[in-house]
Amino acid sequence: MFLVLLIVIPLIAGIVAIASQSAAIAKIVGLVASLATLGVLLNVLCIPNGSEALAYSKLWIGSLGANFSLLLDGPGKIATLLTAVSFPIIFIASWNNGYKYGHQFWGLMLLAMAGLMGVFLANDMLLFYFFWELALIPTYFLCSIWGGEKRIQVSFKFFIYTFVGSVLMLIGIISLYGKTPDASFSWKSFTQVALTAKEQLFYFWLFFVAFAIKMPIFPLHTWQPDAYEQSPTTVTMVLSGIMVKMGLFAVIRWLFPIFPEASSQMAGIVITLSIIGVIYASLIAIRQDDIKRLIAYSSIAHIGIMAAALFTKNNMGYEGAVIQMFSHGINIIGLWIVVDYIEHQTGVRKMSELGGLAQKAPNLTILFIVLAFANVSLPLTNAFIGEFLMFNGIFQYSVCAAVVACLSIILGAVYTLGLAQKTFYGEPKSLAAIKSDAPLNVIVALSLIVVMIIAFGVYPKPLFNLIGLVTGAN
Amino acid sequence: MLLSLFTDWAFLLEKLTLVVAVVSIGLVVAMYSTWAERKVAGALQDRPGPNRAGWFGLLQPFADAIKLFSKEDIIPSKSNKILFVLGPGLAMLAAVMTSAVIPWGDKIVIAGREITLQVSDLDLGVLYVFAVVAMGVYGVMIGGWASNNKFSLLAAIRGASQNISYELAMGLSLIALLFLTGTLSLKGIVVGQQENGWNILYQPLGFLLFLVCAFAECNRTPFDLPEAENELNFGYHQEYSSMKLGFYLFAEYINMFMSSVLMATLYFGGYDIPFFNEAASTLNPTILGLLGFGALMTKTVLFILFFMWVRWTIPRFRYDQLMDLGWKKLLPLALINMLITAVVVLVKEYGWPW
Amino acid sequence: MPINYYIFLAIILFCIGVTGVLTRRNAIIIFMCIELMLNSVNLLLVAFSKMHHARALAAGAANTTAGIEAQLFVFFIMVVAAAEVAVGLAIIVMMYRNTHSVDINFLNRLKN
Amino acid sequence: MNLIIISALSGVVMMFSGLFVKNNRTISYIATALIIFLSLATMCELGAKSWFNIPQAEAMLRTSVYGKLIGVILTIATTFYFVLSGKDIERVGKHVADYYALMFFVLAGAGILLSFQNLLMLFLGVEILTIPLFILTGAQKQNLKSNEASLKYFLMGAFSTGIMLMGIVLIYGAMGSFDLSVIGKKAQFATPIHGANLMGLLLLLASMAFKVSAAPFHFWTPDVYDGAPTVFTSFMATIVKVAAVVAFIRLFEGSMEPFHTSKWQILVSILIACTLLVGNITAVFQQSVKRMLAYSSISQAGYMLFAVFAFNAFGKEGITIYGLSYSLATIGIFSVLSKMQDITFDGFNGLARQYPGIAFALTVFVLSLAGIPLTGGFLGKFYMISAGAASNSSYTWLFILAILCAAVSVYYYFRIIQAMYFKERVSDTPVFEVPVSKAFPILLIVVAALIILIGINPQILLQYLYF
Amino acid sequence: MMYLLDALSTPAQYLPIAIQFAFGVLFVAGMIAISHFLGPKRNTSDKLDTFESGIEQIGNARQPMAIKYFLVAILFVLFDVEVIFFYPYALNFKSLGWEGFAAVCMFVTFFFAGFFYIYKKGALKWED
Repeated sequence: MFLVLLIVIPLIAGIVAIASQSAAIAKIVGLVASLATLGVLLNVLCIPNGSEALAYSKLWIGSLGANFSLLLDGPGKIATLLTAVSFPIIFIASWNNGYKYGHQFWGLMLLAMAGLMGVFLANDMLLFYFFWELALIPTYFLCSIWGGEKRIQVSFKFFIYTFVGSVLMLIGIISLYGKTPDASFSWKSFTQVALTAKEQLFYFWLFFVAFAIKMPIFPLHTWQPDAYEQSPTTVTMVLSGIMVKMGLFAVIRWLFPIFPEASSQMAGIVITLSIIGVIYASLIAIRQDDIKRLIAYSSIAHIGIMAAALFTKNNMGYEGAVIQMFSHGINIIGLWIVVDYIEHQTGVRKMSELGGLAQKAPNLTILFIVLAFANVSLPLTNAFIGEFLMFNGIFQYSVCAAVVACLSIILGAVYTLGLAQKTFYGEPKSLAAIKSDAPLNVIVALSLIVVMIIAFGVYPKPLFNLIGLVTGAN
Repeated sequence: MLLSLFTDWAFLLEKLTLVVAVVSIGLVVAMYSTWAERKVAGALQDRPGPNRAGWFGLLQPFADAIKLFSKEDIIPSKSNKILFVLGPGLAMLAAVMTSAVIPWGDKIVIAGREITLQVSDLDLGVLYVFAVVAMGVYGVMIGGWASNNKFSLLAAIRGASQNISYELAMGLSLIALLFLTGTLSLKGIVVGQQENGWNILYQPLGFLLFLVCAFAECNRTPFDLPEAENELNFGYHQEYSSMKLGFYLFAEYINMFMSSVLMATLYFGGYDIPFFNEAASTLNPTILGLLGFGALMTKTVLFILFFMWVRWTIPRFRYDQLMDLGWKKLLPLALINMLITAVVVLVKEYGWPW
Repeated sequence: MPINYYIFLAIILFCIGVTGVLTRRNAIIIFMCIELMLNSVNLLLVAFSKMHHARALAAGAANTTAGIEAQLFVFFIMVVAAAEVAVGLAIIVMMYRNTHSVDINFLNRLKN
Repeated sequence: MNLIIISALSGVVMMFSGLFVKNNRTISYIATALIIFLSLATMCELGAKSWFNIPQAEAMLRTSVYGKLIGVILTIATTFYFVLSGKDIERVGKHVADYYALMFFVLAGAGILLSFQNLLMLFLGVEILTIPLFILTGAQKQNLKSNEASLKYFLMGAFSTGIMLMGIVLIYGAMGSFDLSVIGKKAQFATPIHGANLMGLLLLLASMAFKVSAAPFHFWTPDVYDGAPTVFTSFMATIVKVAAVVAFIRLFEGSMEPFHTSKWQILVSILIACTLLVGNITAVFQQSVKRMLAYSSISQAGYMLFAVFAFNAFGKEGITIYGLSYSLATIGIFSVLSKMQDITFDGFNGLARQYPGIAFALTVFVLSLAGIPLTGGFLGKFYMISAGAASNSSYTWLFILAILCAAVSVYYYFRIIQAMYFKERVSDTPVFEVPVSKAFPILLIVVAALIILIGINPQILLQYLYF
Repeated sequence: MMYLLDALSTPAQYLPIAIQFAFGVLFVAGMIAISHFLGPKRNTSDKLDTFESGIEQIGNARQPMAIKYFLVAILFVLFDVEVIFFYPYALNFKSLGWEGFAAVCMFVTFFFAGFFYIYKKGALKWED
């Protein structure tokens, strides 16, 4: 029952927020609802993995054999935790951002949250697809209404990309559904589908493309920098912090169990693509002048490594990727918060026009530096744990790949530190002068993140506990 | 089976003779109707009427025919040539064709061969008559339209809408009759009347309706709107001359003749001789057949005279009155007549249903 | 007469109708061609009715009503055709009053 | 039977109410009352027997639970249509009562199509359905476009009727009966298939494809839908189309056994593929929303045809969901469209700012048409394609095509959303020709909520299929 | 009902009618041809012009007429077809009995309803 609450609370809060017609009320509703969700989730997380209480099922569309069935497993716990933690932080950080038609903005954010929660919880293919789209649509509206100048084209591109992806997945779902032994959409019957090797390959790609677009993996990533850049930064936080994890999560939850052979067979290709993407994105990130685009590309690089690690299909890589899902999520949200603040204060996003922010905003600078360290995965930050495990995993799979992938750490350091240096140090540019240090809400939000970075960097055991021992789970 | 009939020369000859005879009778009656019309008009208006050509002017129709033949044949330059010729042709053709299903008499015997005095006894004779009569409307309509003259067109449209309006009531009034007879064959209807008495006894209202409609169908006064000289110059055939005009005029008189025959057949026993039981008669069938034919012609001539009498007695309707009569009075009346007849017949047959 | 004659006749009439509809440009003529199609169908129906009736009789069924429904069908086709005539002619007249033409080649106001 | 008889009588009542009631508003109220009564009557029939027990009619009309359910769907959609578009119907012309009467007659025709057992009834149903539509299409007598559309519709409709009749006659010639079950039984033993029967079936297929405007028999649709008064386009594109599709299924289902081979599926798959491609690709290039919806309705027919492809329970369930959600969504969009000044995409600019309620409802409608999850439209499409997959999974290309077409359709449907939400209004002209009432957005939202309800829990509909 | 099937007409019965038709066509065509050749031919343009009582002709006769006439034609088509329905009934009327009569009464009611409708609608009103 608690699982249903995780979805229902943000959903109802979203509707209430839109109906309230007032941005102030909507904001409060949003914060309360997201905190409530977090509370419920924390309560749930105390239940050990595999317990009966972590599943919920109810007949939904009888004639189709679709159930409203939810399940919270290890990766799901991490992902839902990420969602539940991020949203309050995002709300706090964006508290002062005045949006036109604010009630709609906050309402749609909450709806997106409901969708994300649903994706991470769904244990029924049709239900999963429903939430997959439910998460997409509010985001599309958020980007298109409150985005930058080119928002309409860009968000439409984003939408079409992901929609085509999900449509391919839909083809796969429908044809697999026809082959299920008991004509049902449940996870279990999908994993029991008997497929020849060739069929498995075919369906694997149908599903994988959908997930790859969402992540995004190298040749399918072109929507991402544009979308991140043009979206309002609050939305970008959701997009890059949580939404990309949908792809990774889906790979773990659906792709591997349904197509075990095909995913092993195709691992080489996927890992190659991911690592090409990693290097490519890192190189481009170095050349970026726009902060938002820089962080966007850095996100592609990180995700690439996670995807590669997942496909190595060994425990180390898997655990690393799952941990990194959480770490990368909160880290990048932190970075976006900083960017958002800078953009709001100065109206500028170009590094060449910025500089010397540290003089006016020391608190912000300190917090940012921690975030930057986390982004380059220095030891003692949470990202280090994940990256270490992931590289280990990749190394076990292929030394060559690991070596190339490790380049990304160096490249990451180059662009992240370059960002820190160009933005916070040096001479203040007259055009983009910052007035004062960050306000309380930004500091609070960033501090929360920083605390988590360090806490999990030093003591990651709770996270590992959440995942549970997954030896041979996939 | 059909092909074998083509080789049955006696049959073909018999039918051909009958056809020629029937058509000629129609033509002759129509010709003399024009004479009779003028004579009746003269009598009613207290003047002699035609009396120069022949005895009592009996050759007058021939004089008229020769005149029409030798007139110049004008086809107006603005008209649609083909349709202009087709119009009167159709009108005449329709008039000639009607007589095919009329039983002119019972039968006669010539050289041992029994000849039915009917061109063909279709078992949907009544429908055939309706179909052919409806063709006449095309003649009027096509002629009026092809003339490319506003008066002609107006007259033709008037004529057409008048004809079709009254056709409705006519058809409905006949249905009550069919309840009694149970057949559409005209021969069957006559035979039925010989057994059960004339239909006029059972269907006075139906007959009245039919009569009125027949007047309208023939464009006779008081329904001669399509030819109302004072409104429309001369009507739908005002551009016509020579025999084409003759055809229109002729077709009208033939139609009058045919409606008279039809009324006699449907309601007045056809070739049945009143107060005379043909079935029990011991007369020579040939004589009997000829007597029957005589009886039919007598009834017909009476009707024709009635037509003429009405023409010189009743003034013309206004167009809206005409349409009102047709649609708002005759049509419901015919329906009610039909229902009442049905109820009466059913009660007689089965008793009350409750 | 063999049933084939009727079938051939009806099919030929039908094809003439279809050809007319597809090639002629005058709305009235198209309409007449459609009526021709309907009437060829009527003809065929009656022919088939007789055929099935005769077959049923030949098969030994006494007093059968086989084939009756086809002739009833004809009545319905006639009625519907009449309704179509009423509506269709009204439409054509309306068109003619507005454009003074019944040529369907001029019907291109909707193209763009 | 309830649907047929009551709607026909309602039509007569409407005709006469036009003679005695002079106030258009009152006429609308009468019509609404009648349609509500009608939909209640059809609902009552769902569980119980019909109010009109005519055993003699069994040979002609045999109502199944499925037909009854579709009848309920049609009447409900019509109810919403009357409520939403009543004012627009009043603006079309003087003869408001007659328009309503004609629509009731259309419903009667639809009722016949849902339950015909005899090909005679198929013919009659189709004609009763289409002839009033000819008139409705040409209702704006002074508008040349309306005239033209009506003439085209008439000529094409009558032509397809001729084709259909020829098909029926040929089947009769081969089978000796018009009764679907008799034909079906006889056809089982008639192998190889009789030439006349085959020809007849093909002609019937063509004419039915014509009626549901499936490509390549679709060419009349855009012009007619575009030219007809917008309110009536809405009616034609929804209720009529659904009824025609159901008739399509009913005609070929079960009774055409020898045809149910792979050949049949090849034919229908080509039909579906053409329909989807033509509908979607042409719709992309349209500037007028009305015309876009016309083309999109072609493509929607393509999805519904999957039921004809499959002939299984899925297909039937799918049609119920698809029919209701598609009808409601289209009726909703058209009810807004027919009130608007400018029916190009630009006319929607900035609508969300002035009328957030209407914009929200429109968004739901558009999402439903595009087949985005959570709306009935998604489940409809999902069911249809599943039906195809369940019946013959070797047609993967067709399912992929169908789903890709759905993705393409997102492009043009979302232009409405983009215009409403993301673009600013440039001109000062008001969005609507006539002021919209306060209740209008609320009604729209109710309709939208219904669509979402079907999308989330289709059981509320489907449960009636399985008593 | 049986009437439809047991109709006695055979194609042979139509042969005489065909003969009469052929005769009629020949007669009509012959008469027209004869009169055409017999009459004088002195065509002048005035003579071939449309005659409108000597008044100069304005416009063409090919123009839309009053819609009333057209309406009558349409109504005729509709009502005539309804009347046609009575014919088969009339022939089988006795065998159908009261039940058939009830059905026909229903039909007549609709007939009257339609009639009343057009009447009230003013389709039969000739004076504007």
